[in-house]
Amino acid sequence: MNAAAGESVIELDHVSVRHAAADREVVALDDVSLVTAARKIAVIGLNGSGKSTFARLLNGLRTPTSGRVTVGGLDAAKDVRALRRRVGFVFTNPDAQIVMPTVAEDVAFSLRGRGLSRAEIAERVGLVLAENGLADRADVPAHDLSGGQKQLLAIASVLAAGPSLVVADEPTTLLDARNARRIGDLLLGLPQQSVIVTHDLRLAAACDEALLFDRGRLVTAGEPAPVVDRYLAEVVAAP
Amino acid sequence: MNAAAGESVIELDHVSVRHAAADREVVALDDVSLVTAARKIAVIGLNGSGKSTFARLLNGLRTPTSGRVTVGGLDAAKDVRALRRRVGFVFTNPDAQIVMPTVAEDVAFSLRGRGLSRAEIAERVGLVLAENGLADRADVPAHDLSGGQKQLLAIASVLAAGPSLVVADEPTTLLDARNARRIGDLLLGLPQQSVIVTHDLRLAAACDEALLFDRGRLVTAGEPAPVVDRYLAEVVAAP
Amino acid sequence: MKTTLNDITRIAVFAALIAVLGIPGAISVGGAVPITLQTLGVMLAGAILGWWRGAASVIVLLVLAAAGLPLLSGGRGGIGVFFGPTAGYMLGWIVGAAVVGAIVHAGARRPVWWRVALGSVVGGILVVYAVGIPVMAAVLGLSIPDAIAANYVFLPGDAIKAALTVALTLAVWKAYPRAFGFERRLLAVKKQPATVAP
Amino acid sequence: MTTLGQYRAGSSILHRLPAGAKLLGLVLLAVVITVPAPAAWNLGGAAVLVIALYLVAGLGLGELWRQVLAIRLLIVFVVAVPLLFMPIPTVLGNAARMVLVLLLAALVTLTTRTSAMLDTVQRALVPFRRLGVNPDRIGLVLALTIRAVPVITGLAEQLRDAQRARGGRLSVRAYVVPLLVQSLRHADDTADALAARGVE
Ligand SMILES: Nc1ncnc2c1ncn2[C@@H]1O[C@H](COP(=O)(O)OP(=O)(O)OP(=O)(O)O)[C@@H](O)[C@H]1O
Ligand SMILES: Nc1ncnc2c1ncn2[C@@H]1O[C@H](COP(=O)(O)OP(=O)(O)OP(=O)(O)O)[C@@H](O)[C@H]1O
Ligand SMILES: O=C(O)CCCC[C@@H]1SC[C@@H]2NC(=O)N[C@@H]21
Ligand SMILES: [Mg+2]
Ligand SMILES: [Mg+2]
Repeated sequence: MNAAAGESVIELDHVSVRHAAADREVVALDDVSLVTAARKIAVIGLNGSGKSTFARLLNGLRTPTSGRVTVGGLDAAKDVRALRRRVGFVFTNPDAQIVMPTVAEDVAFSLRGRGLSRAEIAERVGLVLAENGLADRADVPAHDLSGGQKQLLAIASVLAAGPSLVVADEPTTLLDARNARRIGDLLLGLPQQSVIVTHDLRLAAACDEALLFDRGRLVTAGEPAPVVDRYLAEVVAAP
Repeated sequence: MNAAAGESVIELDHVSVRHAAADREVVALDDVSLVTAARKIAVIGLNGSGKSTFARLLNGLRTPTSGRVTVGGLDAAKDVRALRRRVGFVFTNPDAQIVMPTVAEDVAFSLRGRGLSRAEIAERVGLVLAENGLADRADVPAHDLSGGQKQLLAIASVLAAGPSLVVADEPTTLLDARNARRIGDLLLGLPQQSVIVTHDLRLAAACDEALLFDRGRLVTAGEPAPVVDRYLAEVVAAP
Repeated sequence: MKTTLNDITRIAVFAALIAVLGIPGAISVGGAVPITLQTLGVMLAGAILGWWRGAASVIVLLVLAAAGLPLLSGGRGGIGVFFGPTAGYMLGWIVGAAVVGAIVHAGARRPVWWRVALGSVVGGILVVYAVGIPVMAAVLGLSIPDAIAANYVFLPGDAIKAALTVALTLAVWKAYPRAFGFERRLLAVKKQPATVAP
Repeated sequence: MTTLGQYRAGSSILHRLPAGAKLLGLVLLAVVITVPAPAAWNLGGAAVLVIALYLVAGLGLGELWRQVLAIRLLIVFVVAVPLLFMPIPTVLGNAARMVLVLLLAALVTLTTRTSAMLDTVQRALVPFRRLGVNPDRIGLVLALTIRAVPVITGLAEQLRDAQRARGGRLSVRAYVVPLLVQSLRHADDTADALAARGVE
């Protein structure tokens, strides 16, 4: 839980997120407080426990109903634009994340509006694609990629923007065993600080810290092994 | 692998499926031969190995480029209409499968064109919904269901048509852990013979037989445990 | 012209898409006829789906709106809309989508930018105005010249939408060429004995 | 059929009248109101009729007022703009005709379920069977569209989030292109699902 050099401090101060549903109010997060600067942070919990809501707070995709979220000193409510430049977000479904028709164009989309010349953009795109094993697919329609390749592209496009924190919300759920392992390893191996929401407990165990959510509350945070054990014992086994 | 009473024999005789892609030919299935009448058949393999192509053959959604497919004696190329009455298909994404605006209407859609009266249809729909725990949701718009409930509805609509074989192509992939387990158990518990394409190896292990595909070829078929082991050892671990 | 299941679902999905393009709302300039992104959807329907599927998707949208579903921009719907000043524009959408599709698809093997541009301007703008302006004039009791003058506010927006249609259509061709149904024609051509080299 | 419509439940004679009859009545009344020159007798008569019908339908004057408010911008427009070129009585006459027709049309929508309206469409098409029109197919397209609206809306919301997450600035191309591609794929998936469910 100590801030290593380069890691941003993620801080939630009495954060609640409530949604007005048709007939009643849904509490997605319930008075969550947390300070962490671990390098690889796993987020686990049952369906509907608030994991995605937590992840989305970090990128300003959700705003707290009450409380305050800061990442590396940036207030998520006030500095959304700066926050989004710093925090990359990988969604579960790469189809929803790939916004341009071809592989290279999608990576280039992350680089627009930075005053780079065409040549500079092309160079950076080439580099990013090469690093992610997509060099020979540059001009392929993104939607023709296989499931694993699509998720690779989604991550490549996020990395192209140069984030210092990568938040991934169940990035391996749609993949086969080999691709899931590959993407999991890729995320664990990234130099960037990462928050990984996952149902894959092997992946969670390989992180530096794990957060366990249950019905909107942060139940525990710390060394992954005991957190995973507690999840299995208390949450999954519960009726 | 013996035909139990009521199970149809699924037979593939030197079946190949090729797609003409932009620049080259993709071989989705490569000379697959198989005879089985197991009750619960799991299909496993990497992304792109040909699992969905295999599943779709059984319902006539794909036709072989060469070779012959029969299900319970029905030739998939000639008797498509009869085949589709006998074989129900559950897709990965229930949103694509639910075609009517409300829950009851979608189930009723499966019963059209059988000369049933309105009252008979309403009665059967009520029965099917009750059996699948959707009784109180009859008039709810489909989009108000949760992901797990949507897949329940998709399955209920398939069952309403009274198929003797249910083919499901990754029916749990889009669901969270708890719903995935619920849907997996539901399929395993169905009285109907079922073919279940899945990345969930626990689910595969609970079937009576498993088929392993790799790059379009049927690598092995038989008792699930050794097939799953071989998948992990030879395919997933391969570079 | 036999409708396949793909035709049917594309018509339905495009009708839904035009409805969704209305969700951002309508800019009401002066009040009688709104500026709406739905006209972009109409142009795209023709350009991507071709003349008859494009027109059909607009008809489906309008039938559902008439039946009371709030599918028009700003969440409007109901039979009343078809007795209001925008009724003609909406009828124009049907013909317009068909004209866009005819110009983009006729004899072509792929969408070409100038055909999409021409189609959007002729079908998506001129045809829509040609039907829309007289009806608006009749309903509001305006003279035709006054109605034409009132219609000028739409020109800049509609020109932008036509330009967007070109960019979007070509991008969709790159990303998902199947949607255009051109390959069906190519296959049909292939079946005939080849007489001319391409 | 769905919760989307503007139908107000009720059991008045207007609610029970077949949708086709109401539509026919609406068209006839619209002609009677708009074809003759505006005059006190026809506009006044029509106004009395509109009020009476709203009361008969059990909707009350409150609903009538709500419907007037719904078209208030339009009313302002049809009164304000033509005033620049036309005499006041003509302008008011024109505006009154339009408002009355719109209120009658709204009454049809308020007292008719969307599903009843769609059934009417389907039935009206039966005579065209000989011309190759298949009413069942058309009914299917209409239902598929109603089902597709929330699905496409969901896709649009996901894309908006994805685009935001990738850095604030919104681009129409980066929004509409994937929306189109995903919608069209959804269409093709749905076609497969229909085939699998035995539709031909
Ligand atoms: N926009 C919304 N409107 C209403 N309720 C919502 C909304 N978003 C989330 N919720 C509710 O908030 C709760 C927490 O949702 P969240 O998506 O954070 O869960 P999760 O842990 O990510 O679950 P999963 O494993 O299914 O992804 C759930 O009960 C969910 O239904
Ligand atoms: N319509 C098509 N056109 C071209 N290629 C296709 C088509 N359908 C499938 N393929 C190709 O055939 C191969 C097998 O595809 P299939 O969908 O059967 O794999 P899968 O095992 O189901 O994979 P996944 O786990 O990703 O669902 C893949 O290489 C795929 O790209
Ligand atoms: O929603 C309606 O009632 C129909 C609106 C018609 C708007 C017309 S179409 C041509 C022109 N361009 C616009 O953006 N708006 C008008
Ligand atoms: Mg989640
Ligand atoms: Mg598959």
